[in-house]
Amino acid sequence: MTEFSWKIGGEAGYGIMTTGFIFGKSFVRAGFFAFDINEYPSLIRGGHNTYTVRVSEEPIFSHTKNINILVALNDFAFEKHKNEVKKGGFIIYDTDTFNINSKPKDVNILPIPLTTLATEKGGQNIMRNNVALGASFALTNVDIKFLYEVINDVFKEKKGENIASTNIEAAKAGYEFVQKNFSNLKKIEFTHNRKEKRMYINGNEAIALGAIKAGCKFYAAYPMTPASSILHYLALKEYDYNIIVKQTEDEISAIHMAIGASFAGVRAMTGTSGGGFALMTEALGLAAITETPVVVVLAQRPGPSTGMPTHTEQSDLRFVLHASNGEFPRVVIAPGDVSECFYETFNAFNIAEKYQLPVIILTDKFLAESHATTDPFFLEGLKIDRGMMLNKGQPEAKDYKRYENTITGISFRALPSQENVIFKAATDEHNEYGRLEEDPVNRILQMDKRFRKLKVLEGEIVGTKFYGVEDAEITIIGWGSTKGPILEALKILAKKGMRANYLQIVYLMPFPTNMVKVVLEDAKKKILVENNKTAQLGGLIKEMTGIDVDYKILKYDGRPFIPEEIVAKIEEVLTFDKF
Amino acid sequence: MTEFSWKIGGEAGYGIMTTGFIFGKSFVRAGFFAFDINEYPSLIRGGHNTYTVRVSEEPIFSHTKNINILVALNDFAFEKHKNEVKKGGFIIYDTDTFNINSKPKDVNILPIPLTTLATEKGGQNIMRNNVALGASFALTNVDIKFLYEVINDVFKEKKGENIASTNIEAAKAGYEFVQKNFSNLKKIEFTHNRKEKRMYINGNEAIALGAIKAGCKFYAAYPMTPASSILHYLALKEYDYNIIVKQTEDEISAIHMAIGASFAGVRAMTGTSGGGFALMTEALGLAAITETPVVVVLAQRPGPSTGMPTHTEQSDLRFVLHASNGEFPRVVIAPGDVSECFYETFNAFNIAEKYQLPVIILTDKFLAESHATTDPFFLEGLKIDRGMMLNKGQPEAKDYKRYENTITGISFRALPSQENVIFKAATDEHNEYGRLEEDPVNRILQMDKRFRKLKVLEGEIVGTKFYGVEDAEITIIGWGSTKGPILEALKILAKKGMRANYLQIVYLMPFPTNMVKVVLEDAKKKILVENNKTAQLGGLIKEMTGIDVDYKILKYDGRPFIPEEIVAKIEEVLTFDKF
Amino acid sequence: MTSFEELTTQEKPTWCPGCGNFGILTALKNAIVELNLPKHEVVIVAGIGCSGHLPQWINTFAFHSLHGRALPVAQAIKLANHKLKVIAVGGDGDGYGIGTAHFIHAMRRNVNITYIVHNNQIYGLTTGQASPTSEKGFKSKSTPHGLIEPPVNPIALALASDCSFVARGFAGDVKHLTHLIVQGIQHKGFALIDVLQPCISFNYLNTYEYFMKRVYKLEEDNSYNFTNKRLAFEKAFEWGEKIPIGLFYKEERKTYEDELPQIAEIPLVKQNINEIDISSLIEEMC
Amino acid sequence: MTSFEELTTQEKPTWCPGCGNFGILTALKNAIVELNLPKHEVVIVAGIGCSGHLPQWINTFAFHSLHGRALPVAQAIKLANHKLKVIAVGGDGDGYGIGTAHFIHAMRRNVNITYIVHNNQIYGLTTGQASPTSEKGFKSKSTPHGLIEPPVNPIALALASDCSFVARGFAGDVKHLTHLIVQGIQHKGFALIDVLQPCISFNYLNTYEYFMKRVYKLEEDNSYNFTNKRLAFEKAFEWGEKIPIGLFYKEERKTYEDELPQIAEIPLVKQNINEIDISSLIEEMC
Ligand SMILES: Cc1ncc(C[n+]2csc(CCOP(=O)(O)OP(=O)(O)O)c2C)c(N)n1
Ligand SMILES: Cc1ncc(C[n+]2csc(CCOP(=O)(O)OP(=O)(O)O)c2C)c(N)n1
Ligand code: SF4
Ligand code: SF4
Ligand SMILES: [Mg+2]
Ligand SMILES: [Mg+2]
Repeated sequence: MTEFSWKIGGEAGYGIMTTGFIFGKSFVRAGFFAFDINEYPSLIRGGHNTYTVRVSEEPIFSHTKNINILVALNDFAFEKHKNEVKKGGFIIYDTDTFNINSKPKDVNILPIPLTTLATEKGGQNIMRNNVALGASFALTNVDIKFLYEVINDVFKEKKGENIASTNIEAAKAGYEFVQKNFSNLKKIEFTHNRKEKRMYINGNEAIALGAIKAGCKFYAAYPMTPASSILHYLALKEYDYNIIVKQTEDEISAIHMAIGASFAGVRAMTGTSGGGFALMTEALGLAAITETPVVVVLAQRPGPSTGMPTHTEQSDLRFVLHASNGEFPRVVIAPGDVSECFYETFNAFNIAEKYQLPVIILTDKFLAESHATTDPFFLEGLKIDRGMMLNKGQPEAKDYKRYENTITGISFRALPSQENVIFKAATDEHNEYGRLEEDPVNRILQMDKRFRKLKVLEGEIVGTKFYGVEDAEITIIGWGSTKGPILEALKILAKKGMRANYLQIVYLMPFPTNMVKVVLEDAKKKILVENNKTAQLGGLIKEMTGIDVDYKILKYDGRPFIPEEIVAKIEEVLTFDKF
Repeated sequence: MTEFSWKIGGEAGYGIMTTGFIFGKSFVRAGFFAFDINEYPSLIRGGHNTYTVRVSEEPIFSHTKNINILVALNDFAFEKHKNEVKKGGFIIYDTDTFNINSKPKDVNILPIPLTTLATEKGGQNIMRNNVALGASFALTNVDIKFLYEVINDVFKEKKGENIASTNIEAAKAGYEFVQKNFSNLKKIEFTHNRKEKRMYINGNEAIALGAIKAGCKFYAAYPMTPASSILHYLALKEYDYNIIVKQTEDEISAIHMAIGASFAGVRAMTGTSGGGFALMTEALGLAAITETPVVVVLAQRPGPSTGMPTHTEQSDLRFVLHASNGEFPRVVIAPGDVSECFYETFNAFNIAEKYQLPVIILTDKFLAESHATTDPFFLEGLKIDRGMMLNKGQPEAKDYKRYENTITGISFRALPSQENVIFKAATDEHNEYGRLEEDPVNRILQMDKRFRKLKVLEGEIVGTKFYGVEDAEITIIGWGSTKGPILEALKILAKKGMRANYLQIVYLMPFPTNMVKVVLEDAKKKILVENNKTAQLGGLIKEMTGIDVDYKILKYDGRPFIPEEIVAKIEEVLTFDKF
Repeated sequence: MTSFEELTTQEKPTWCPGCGNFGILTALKNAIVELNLPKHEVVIVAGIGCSGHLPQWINTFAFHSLHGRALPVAQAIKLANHKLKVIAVGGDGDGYGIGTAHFIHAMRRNVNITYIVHNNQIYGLTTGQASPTSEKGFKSKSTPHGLIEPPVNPIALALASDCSFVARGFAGDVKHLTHLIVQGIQHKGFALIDVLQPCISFNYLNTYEYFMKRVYKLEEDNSYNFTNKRLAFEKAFEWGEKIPIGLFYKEERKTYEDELPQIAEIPLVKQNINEIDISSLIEEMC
Repeated sequence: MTSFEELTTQEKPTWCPGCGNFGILTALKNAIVELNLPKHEVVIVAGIGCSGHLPQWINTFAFHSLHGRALPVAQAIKLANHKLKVIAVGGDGDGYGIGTAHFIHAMRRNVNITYIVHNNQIYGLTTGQASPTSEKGFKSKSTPHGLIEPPVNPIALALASDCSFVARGFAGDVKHLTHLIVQGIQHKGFALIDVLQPCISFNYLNTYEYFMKRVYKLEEDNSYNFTNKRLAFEKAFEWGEKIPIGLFYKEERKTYEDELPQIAEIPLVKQNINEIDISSLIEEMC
């Protein structure tokens, strides 16, 4: 199986993001699998940016430790990353920008006048990135036409035909330069080329698509990294899909708008990161007590406070589980990859409406912004279920009780403009009609009614997924975006002859207590993997099942796990364990 | 031991609160113990209000189930509460307002023209409450002068001498009316009268006093029941104690102001209820990452959302433990009675400054608004400890590191205006100097540094209290305001010959895991008592210690526990257990 | 024909007897009757406060939201179903205090809703703290030594924020207030109606008598012209011996909804969401 | 003597080369030098945004707060130690969007601080969404089809909110801006300085050239009088071919601190908190 990793590094603000994306997408077009990860500081220009793309003939789920090709746009990038390049790998650098003094061993150095090549044919400095793309492509046996195609797609739309073709010219110049000057280098050879159509998509885009497909007609949000691109994407499509996309004065307004739209009968969503979510907490309770469906996306980043805005972490789990005063049912879903982002967002809208409660989709920067390769989403099975919408005359409209105490806890939902079913949606405790009521008996009735919904829902969902062999020495437990690196770690462990499996917890609320118990009670060595400091899922498992995991692999430096890192920790743990 | 309970009921807005308070305080003046509890709807006028005062010769910790004297100011109150009156008890009602049709058996009915007696001597209608007070007093053998004294204290200050004496006149009229017309009734006889000076104070007042004593110089808040009276009390004393008390535009501003004042070097606090706290969550993280001390009082009420604003609940425990994005150390203290409100608030300021972090004081409406009798606070031991304040030149000011990575995690704190120690307090992750820094190694260093503080703190505090016999059949576990009812329940259980004890958890964070483990591992029957639906402390105990309680007694109808109710549940549980 | 009676609920308001809120409720009901709005097409969105209790006592749809948050909810309801008549109500603390940001931005946004502020210059429901409109020096539970800051000026803020309909009413003049609400609802765009509302329990300064003595109607002043923003701004600061009520300013401009092709044909809520075709989006991602 | 150099940090600003923020930073440093403020007596409080990074690059005390929250923090610092010079800085999203409520209420409160708003009519740090001051029709990542609502008008809002010092500067005219900041700091009360700040990365409309062509100085207009609020209000709406900069309005009134006997003698932070005697309070409770 052929695979390689490619990294481009340079100053922020010089188009590295677009360049990296184009690189990955070109290979996906060519029928391969790509996965990317970017790293950038919370600055607009300057500061160091990287974009890493891993490409493979076989499905891949995350980036990996080392790289085969480094494109160093500046000195800093060269020095910082040169040692990440594997033996036999390549380093392309811009001879117009800097000179190198020392070079790592066993690595092919390709000094290329990127800027000159870019500008020679009338391009701008920034087009040197395309030169680098062409040059990089030349190090593989994949047809350069895929690169040209993707460059064209990306630039034509945004900047017009002319700019697109100058960019292609630049790529071509790079490609030819390598062909000519480094023809003796051993290329990365792919053996097959399946040519199935696949998507190259990141978590935020997948969520946006899921929402559109689910009939989300109202998206209100306040920009916040790493959630902002959901706003951008939906805004771009607002006319095509008749969605009202509203940037609000703050997050408080955003969630209240989503709640208002939903009350009026429209599927609605908001999205933010932890700091913005903090401002939404009060409104979660409002949605809950008025039983108004609402979907909230929280793309996590490292806290506390502003923290590290452009990095990743899984540290808001407990926060979302308990945010807002008082007790009420909510649903918390943590997709682990881009397709789960899509399908679970679709589900989120159905759940929110069927159970008339807030649903939180918990992702993080790593999942939100990394593109992965996936089959085109399968749309057949996706059915809209709006739950118990009251149609005229049913039940007897004369005595309509919006908060009727039913066995399931779910009551018929009427919408403003429906005749004879006027009701009050109330933020105070209320009786079945929605009228304020402080009586203790009514209070218990309404609390129990609301919580019953969660019990019913529990029966409907499968909250976990299970990967790997049944009879394993090692059981890895994780949630959310660690999925990719864990799946890759499983591959490595398997190669090393270790029997391992992986329990992914997708629904954090309602917590799949039974499934988790069943799996963990039988598990030999339970290893928790979380991108946080306090092992929040670990605590939750203990609380819900009484089970202690055996080891915790925790990372809280703002970076996602690398598969090899997980494997190394596991090996460490196992070795230590022998004593 | 003589004791009795007295309840007054009538429409909201007619001075019942003041009347009830006066009744309790008069008995405290007379050397007895009183405890009160009020119940009122979220309305200004109309709706039904009650105020219940329990009086005893011996220390008491909560109200109790039945009452001995009922004052019914209207029909509704009479009908609603008449059956709560014990055999041999008394019902005073206002014959000017309504007639009664039926009366409960074995209860003495005292029809009194309260309004006439109030207005006869030139008083206003509302003064009938004082007539009722005088009449009630006449049913005991306690000297009426204590009542006059307290009426005088209360009204003289607020409304002037004249009003005070008219009020006293009214009380006198009631007293004499009973003396004259119901001289044959068997009075409630107290046998001794210790005459020690004691306070009659509620939780909010105790917190305010604790804050003043701790040198809190800045209190910013937005009104919210049941926290508002802290604001009112401190505002009243702002000139006497040089405190800046600021009502802000919202809770977001309130907590940021407290943080700002604290950054400038002043001890600062804010207070709110759950909905307002929701708006403060983002700022908690700001305090944490900038390591700015701040004290936040959260007086709980039933949620979700606006819920039942004037009632009580303990449903924000998990919320405060996990509020705000990201992970950071915080301290959560739940006082269980008024003196803990005082001392723990004092401690909260020391802890906040010594450990440079946010401290949350978690109470609820029941604790915040119920007056209890307690010895005057003992002030001797109370020492201000401002922690590691940087004095000039120490450490070497030239290289001052505000966020220095120390063994304890605590770094020297400098204040603006100090020379040569200029630093940046940063909401982003930062290096030891406070400069923005996204490097992974620095990140881990600062995260670990911050969390280390909690470890150090753990060694300093005793997070639990223990009451009752050592070798018990039953161990009750609780936190916060359930303390009073539980202590009373212990008394009843003891009388019934049951061996019971009670573990009170005062510090919820850092959680006193070891102490809880030690106690619960040995406990025979572990019974959890919580004023919420989801047994939040129960979950926390399970998470931290792995221990399951045997039974959960939960109440979430907005009302506090009554001791007899706890006892009944325990008996139920024990009976059930026999099968 | 919508009648006053059908708007009246069985439950009686629990406001303090004599509270100015009664006048506002009556005026609002009157206005709905006068405009003959079908009651199921009216949604009242409230904040939290004594004022926020209003929708309980009028037989229309209602969303009782959080303290300060009536406006975002109300705007979204309108956008989701612009055939509805959406009326937001709230207090002075609610709208001009904790809700300030929503207030300012809703006005420039010009969603076609009506916003009635029960301005009693006090926090009523929380039993009497100073509010953003309390007068300087005002003594209250939270300002026992007198309020330091001067009040916000909602009329001036509205004028500064491109509000397209700016009016002030008085709860003691139900007929006049009714007419203002009628105009406000008829106005195409965001209509602010600030209502002077005596709180008889906690505000002993700004009483009925206080206002009776002072209020006069702008429409009776022939020299006044409600299309002149500068003049309106000047009037906005008149508060003393004389206090103007009536329409301060009005302009016609496009509503927010007018600029949304998404709902030019069908209200959002009526659009079919079954079988939405996203294949072209998937295609773009391939 | 405070020098420009001692205010300069070793770290260089990471703003995009050419960003208007450089001009603001220079002007602020100039002003501190001109006023000869000891650097340890200056506290800069920032919000979050490109603008919010400013205090990192000036050698004074700084509190980098949350997005939109610079003002409450800044006001409290001033109240806690009114001997300090407190300067709040932030962006247009920060101050006029998410922070609107604090902005409005801080102005009427009149705590003696200076507030500099880096008004680039864009969300810079989050890479280019529309801001509350973006012009109608403006296309951005969040408004690819053009912004619908008209912008907020900070100058008009300030005038409506009893702000006692209202000015607008231009980042492209450092000398003029320096002078405004000097005056703002000298002013006793809340001083707003809204600064037109080109964002070269995301705002291609409101560029240096755009402003160079349009701005003119109010102080050069002899007919202008900055004590006339009505005139100022009119000027506040001038935005087109000509855009006024300079001092719009100024009035002398008591600061919030002036009315606090608590700190009439000793700043709060200097008051001794050891051994506070609460025995009389305990007595009252007995
Ligand atoms: C977030 C939040 N903070 C505080 C409160 C408590 N609260 C309820 S009503 C109110 C203010 C009432 O004043 P106003 O808005 O003027 O309404 P009014 O009662 O005077 O009509 C407050 C502070 C709340 N419900 N929510
Ligand atoms: C509560 C919250 N919401 C959103 C963000 C994300 N955020 C950071 S800066 C910013 C806006 C930046 O615009 P502006 O305030 O105008 O400052 P500029 O970058 O233009 O100087 C936003 C939305 C945040 N940090 N906190
Ligand atoms: S408190 Fe004031 S505003 Fe509230 S109902 Fe009573 S009179 Fe009306
Ligand atoms: S993005 Fe704009 S505002 Fe931010 S630093 Fe760059 S030019 Fe300046
Ligand atoms: Mg009010
Ligand atoms: Mg900006």
